[in-house]
Amino acid sequence: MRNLASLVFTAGLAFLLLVIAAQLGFGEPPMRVGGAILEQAPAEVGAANIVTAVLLGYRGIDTLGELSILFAAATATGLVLVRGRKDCGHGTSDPPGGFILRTGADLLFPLLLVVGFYIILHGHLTPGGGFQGGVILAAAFFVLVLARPGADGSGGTSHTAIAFIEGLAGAGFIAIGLWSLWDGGEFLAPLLGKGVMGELLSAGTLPLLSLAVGLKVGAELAGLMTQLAEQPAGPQHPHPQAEDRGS
Amino acid sequence: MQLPALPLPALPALPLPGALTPLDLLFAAAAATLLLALLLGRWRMAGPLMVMGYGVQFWLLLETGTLRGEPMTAAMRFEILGHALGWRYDALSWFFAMITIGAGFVSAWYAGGGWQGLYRSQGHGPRLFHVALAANVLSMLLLVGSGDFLSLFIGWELVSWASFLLMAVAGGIAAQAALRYVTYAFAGAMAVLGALVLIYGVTGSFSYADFAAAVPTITNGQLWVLVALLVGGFGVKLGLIPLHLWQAPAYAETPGPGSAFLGAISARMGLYAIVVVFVALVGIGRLVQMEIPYTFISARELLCWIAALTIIFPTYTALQQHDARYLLAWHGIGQGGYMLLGLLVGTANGSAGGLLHVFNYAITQAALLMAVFAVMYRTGTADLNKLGGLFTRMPITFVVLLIGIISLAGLPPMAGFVSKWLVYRSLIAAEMPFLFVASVIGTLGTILSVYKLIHNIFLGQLRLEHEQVREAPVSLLAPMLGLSTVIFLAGVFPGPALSWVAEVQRALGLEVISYTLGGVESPQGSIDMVWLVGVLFAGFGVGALVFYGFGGKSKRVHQLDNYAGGHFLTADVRYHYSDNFYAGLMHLIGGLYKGGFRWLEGTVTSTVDMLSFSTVGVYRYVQPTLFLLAAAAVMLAWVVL
Amino acid sequence: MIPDVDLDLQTLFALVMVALVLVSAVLVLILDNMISAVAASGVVSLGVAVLFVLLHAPDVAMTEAVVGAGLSGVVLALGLRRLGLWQLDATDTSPERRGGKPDA
Amino acid sequence: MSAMGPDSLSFVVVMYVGAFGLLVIGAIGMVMSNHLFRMVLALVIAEAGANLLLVLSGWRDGALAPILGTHAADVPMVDPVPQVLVLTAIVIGVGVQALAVSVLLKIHRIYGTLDVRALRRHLELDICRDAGMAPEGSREAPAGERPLPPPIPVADALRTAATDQTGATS
Amino acid sequence: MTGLFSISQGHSVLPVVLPLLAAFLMQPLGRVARPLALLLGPATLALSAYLLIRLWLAYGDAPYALAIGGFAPPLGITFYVDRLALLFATAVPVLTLLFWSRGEDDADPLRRDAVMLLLAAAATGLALSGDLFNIYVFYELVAVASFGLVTLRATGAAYIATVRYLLLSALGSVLALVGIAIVYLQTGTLSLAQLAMLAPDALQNPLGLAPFALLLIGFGVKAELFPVNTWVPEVYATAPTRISALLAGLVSKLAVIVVVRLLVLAFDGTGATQLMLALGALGFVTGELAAWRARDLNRMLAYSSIGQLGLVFVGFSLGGTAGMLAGLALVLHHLIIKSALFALATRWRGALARLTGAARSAPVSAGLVVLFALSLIGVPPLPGFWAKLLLVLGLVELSTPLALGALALVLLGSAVEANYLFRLVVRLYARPDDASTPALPKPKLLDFGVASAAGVLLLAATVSVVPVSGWLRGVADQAADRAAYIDTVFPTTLVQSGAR
Repeated sequence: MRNLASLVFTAGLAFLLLVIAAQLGFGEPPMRVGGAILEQAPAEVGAANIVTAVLLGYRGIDTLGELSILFAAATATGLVLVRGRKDCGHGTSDPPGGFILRTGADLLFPLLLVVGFYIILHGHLTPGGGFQGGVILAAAFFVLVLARPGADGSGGTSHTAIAFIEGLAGAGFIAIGLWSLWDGGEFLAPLLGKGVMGELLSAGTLPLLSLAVGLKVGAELAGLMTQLAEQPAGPQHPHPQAEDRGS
Repeated sequence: MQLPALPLPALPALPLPGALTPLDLLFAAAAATLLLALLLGRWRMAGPLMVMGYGVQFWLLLETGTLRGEPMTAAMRFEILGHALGWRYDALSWFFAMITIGAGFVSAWYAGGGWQGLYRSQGHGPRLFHVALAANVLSMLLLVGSGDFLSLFIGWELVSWASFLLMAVAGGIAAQAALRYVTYAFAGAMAVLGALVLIYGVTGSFSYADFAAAVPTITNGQLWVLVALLVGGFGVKLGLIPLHLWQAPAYAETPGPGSAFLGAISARMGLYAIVVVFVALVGIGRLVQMEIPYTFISARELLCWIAALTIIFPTYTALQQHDARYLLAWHGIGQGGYMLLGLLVGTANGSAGGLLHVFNYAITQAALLMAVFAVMYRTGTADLNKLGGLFTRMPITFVVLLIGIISLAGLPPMAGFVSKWLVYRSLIAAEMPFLFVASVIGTLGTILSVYKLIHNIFLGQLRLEHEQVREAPVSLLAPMLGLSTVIFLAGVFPGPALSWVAEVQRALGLEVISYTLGGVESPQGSIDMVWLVGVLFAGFGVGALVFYGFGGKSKRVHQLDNYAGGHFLTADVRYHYSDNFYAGLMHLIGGLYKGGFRWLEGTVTSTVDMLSFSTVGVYRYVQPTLFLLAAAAVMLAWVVL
Repeated sequence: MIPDVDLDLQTLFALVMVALVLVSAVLVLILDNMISAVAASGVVSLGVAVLFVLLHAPDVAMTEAVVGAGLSGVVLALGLRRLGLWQLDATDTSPERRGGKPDA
Repeated sequence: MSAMGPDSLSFVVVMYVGAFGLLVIGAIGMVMSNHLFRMVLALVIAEAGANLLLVLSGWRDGALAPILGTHAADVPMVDPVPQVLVLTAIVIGVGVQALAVSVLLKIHRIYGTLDVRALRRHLELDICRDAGMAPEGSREAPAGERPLPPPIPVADALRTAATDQTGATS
Repeated sequence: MTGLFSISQGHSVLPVVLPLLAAFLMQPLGRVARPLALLLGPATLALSAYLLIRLWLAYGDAPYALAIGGFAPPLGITFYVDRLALLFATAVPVLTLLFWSRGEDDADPLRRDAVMLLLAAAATGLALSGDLFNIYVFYELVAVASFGLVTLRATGAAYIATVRYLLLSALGSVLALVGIAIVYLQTGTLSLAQLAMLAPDALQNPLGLAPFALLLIGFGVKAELFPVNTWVPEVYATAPTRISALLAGLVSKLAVIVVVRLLVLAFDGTGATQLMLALGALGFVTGELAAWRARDLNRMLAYSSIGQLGLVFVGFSLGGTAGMLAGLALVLHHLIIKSALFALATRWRGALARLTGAARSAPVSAGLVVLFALSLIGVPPLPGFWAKLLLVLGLVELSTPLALGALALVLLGSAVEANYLFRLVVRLYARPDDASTPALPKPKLLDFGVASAAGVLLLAATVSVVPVSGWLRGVADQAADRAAYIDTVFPTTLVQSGAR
């Protein structure tokens, strides 16, 4: 009965959404705010990539909110996972990766770091920015953990380092915002001039902000994935399937 | 009936102390008594102090002089959220306030005396009792003085919660009965709130005058809704027939003088509210015009028949009770029917009978309950099957109970007779024979049950364990005897009581009864109690003369110095049957008692139980996201289509 | 940056991608084996990333690709590993293993 | 419909169908599946659908990406604001999924199952035990508060049965 | 920081930003100087409370708009600060401080304090923000933070309740996102002020009401709206009682205030109010009926809070200043009482059967329960009555068949509410029959303090009902005034350019 009811309701919802979609304007949205931003962004913020201009300039507090959402999720995961780990310590974590994975990880790590930082620093020029670069950095560190899980499955990543980077990067972001507030302007107002459009050192504080975002996201997600990796495999009561060797 | 509009000068919220009218002083005195009870309740001398408090209130009430003078508006007036809130006293309020304070005075006097020791030994502190009593009196004074619908509702809520406090003071069974009462009372209060708000919707304000002016324009349909809601809401307190199940256990289980106070006046607050709304504002005439289609019954007849049923059913339930307190509590419901019936007849005699019965029955119920509690004080139980023959040990309590049951049954020398006679007379004069027959059946039931009451307690064989029982202490006897003399005097000289009732009728705009010191002088029927009682006592006098003068040969012997059927009496054999007193009658009419109303209450409770079971099912559903999806689909459908 | 060679080619390409995405979305719900379901959700993310490119939103496309296929793929796979559902062949048909396929 | 001719209309229609399709499939998956992990996957799909719709709301026919320098300055550009919103929405989605997976892990460790129906019963039993009362409908707390007859322990029943014979025979 | 002393309007961003800063610094500081880190949380909240009170004193009367980042209103994000926003923004740090968990569960204190700070920051943001997507982000932050906090007791039941709540809230957020997409498609803007200007023509048609329905469901999850509040009893029964107090008392109110701002600014006049009226009345009745069967205190309070919030929705759906006043009165009244009741529940958690005769060992707490029960059901002198009177009068003035039906449901629901509340009161004062009922845990001083402070506040409001209602009317008039909102955000000089 439950499935029938859910099918009926979902079909109804789909039909209604399509009815609404039919009445919506196709392909020519009323570019009120969007149009104004497209015109004023190069002048006011001076970033080539207008999306980053909006992301870190016009809607800066949204990004701060989103940053803190990711931080909240990581901390909540820490709250949930870290607690129980101490008591059942038998960390039958995965076996160390095969030869190919280990050499591949060693080769990939530096490359990933370069690509990550490139994307972060050029956030205001080319597509990309703090979040994408941060995830790539996290992937870089996690590849090492996958290659050599080590005894407790954390592959030697020190959580204190992660905590420090995460905390200071977040604080950096807010410090830049407060600095502009203290400087008489508004919170998160762009500072340090516009620079030359298209140059690396253009668009004032935007690169600094995206660097802070990148570092914070990178550290957070690396910590998150490592915490997940450190969990003992399988449910408490032994499961026939737990011992077989995954690839 | 035109209660003049409240003169509402733009007074600041709290008036200056200088402009305090005696009415404000009355409220202040009532609040002071409450405070006194709160602070000094545990002190041994708290009882007399409280009595003094009620005395001061009584004196201040007389000071307001609103019985005969023009109505007085309290300086205490509020303007909250745009609604005016004021209090005023007229003759009607004076009458009910007088009875309230009188009942409070007598109860406090009774509680202050010997009864306090017994109550303390049962592990309860008297402080909470005195606080509850004082809170009840204060809230009732506020209710009867309400100047507009908002203060009426506020007073109504305060009264129902204060009586909950008084009922729940003893805890245990009383608390359960009080909880049942609160459910009834609050459902009733919500009905009243619904009605008041509908009135606000129609007239745009809470004042009586606007409603009185708008009554002719209100359609019958709307008025029927108001009647249903308001009579239902106020009827809960009065104990009208379908809503009466809570009253007997709640009033009976309340400790001692509290039960006397509740029995005397608390239920009559429902009557006051019905009088204010239907007799004063809507008017009996308008009720007569509200015909139920396809039947000849009008709203008034319907209410009269509800009142008649309220007289019959509880009285015959009282027959079956084996606990004296429950018997009297069930009678409380029955007598309420008389008062409503009298007022609904609307003629001079009828409404006078109804209003007088409020006073008469208040003093009768208080005296009877105090007598029963005196018996409980001495013997520890009020169970009719465990008592008997206390006439020899507690003669004064016997006399008080005797006077009380005579008045309750409505027999001549006592006060109850006058008001019941007026109600009967008005029923006959208003051509309502079937209602007259119903009320006479009610009186028959009353007579039977009161006889059971006095027989099982005082007459018959004295039990072994009650040999050493002594008369109740003087501190209990004094208020009982005081009340008995009032009952007797109100019976012999109904003039003063009738004068109050006449003033109330004038305030309500009804036809005023023409009264004399001895009774009533009117074309529909006249009676002169002084002459009647004189003849009665002349008869007694002749009988006593003959008995003592010529006879007087009786010799007092011990109850067991006797023989029956050739056998000598022994102490362990019961010759005095008190269990299942009216077996024959019950066999005859037992079929009517299937507990119809209990079944009605059961259905309501089980529907609520079933509904809540299904709603909890909703909240424990396996897949909560289904509801979210369903809500989205339904809301979009409602919006788009 | 795909040159605007021909509008209907773009529409055709969009049609193919949307079809791919919808099919893999349905597969996520139907497949017994949890690993393939996670893989299917990866495909959905990548498909949507391509759609974003078609809609001229490169930033969003990169984020969706990196975060959708990369991060959520890794997190879900790790979750499977730790839940003991990492089970390649679907021989064992106990409901626990089949991941409670919707019995519509 | 813009002056771009009929085919651009079909592009947008395809996109809308894709967006709403994903949303509906995600919704169906979440509601109908009995396994918590599959519900999380369905959530991923629903969020992808919503993001697609959000980007679509900023799409303009014939407009290019809002990155200056890659094309002439005066070419009409797509509305950048929805893209920022989607960036935030994607990251929020990941955060919520990571938290969901970690909580699923703990549930699996404690109860060993992820079936919604079984977990629903476990939840009710645990709440009642945590509150220190018998779960509803059990012997100690019958659903309708109607007291059940006391249980006849098997041993006594046998013994009474035995005594009945002896009683009957003697 | 010279700005600390001479408060300026720009500082009204600080109550949102400072707790975030403290949350980020919590982990690094924890590793450097642990005791200092444990004090960081309460200190930041006290500072933001101080700032808000200074703001209230300095700029309390006239509302003002604050453009974040210095960008002009329609483009950038604006914070709109009027008395309603200040009232709730100040309530957030104060209540979070009062319900600051003092380590009774063994969770990692640093992480728990960080998540509490995030919750406080996001809640303040919700109250102040004036941009639709910004509200969505803060709402999501509140949601994720509450997921984290609800699992603090680390029992199996807590995890199940959290995951069910998480999935429900996430699906709700997806629908809200779809709603925002449709709004953006139609009006092209996200700033509430510009939405208010465009609403008469763009959002009045049924197509305008669809996004409101979706947003109502999205935000309704947290605001305990009828069909989507199935998570409430499970979560409040398994979460730590102080967290439940914070969630029930404060956070659900903020979600309601957000929905009301949307209703007043962008979607009034449409059929939206009937939608809310119906759902609110249904929520009230189901809440009270379910509470009638609850057998443990936390779930009873949870169902009662569902009921009361249903009443709040009915209040706000009356529309105009009357509706706003009724809704506000109900919201504030419920905020005080529910927080206090949950504060008492920290001691009386668990089955109601265990509370028999609890009044003997805790007379003041039992007295407070009686006071709160009386005010909840609306017994006259107490403020609960005036709030309910405003609601009922509003319903009668609306006098559509739906409104009269809702009136009947509200009155019947109150009768059921009186029954189960006073069943608890009678149980508290009953004489414990068997001495075996376990002794109740010793009360925590601060929780007892919170409850008695709420009791004193209630009595003070009873005595001074006239001035309090006058002040509340002022807040309601200001909040319900659309034109004032538009003028403050777009000072007349900019109107032409803004509404191009």
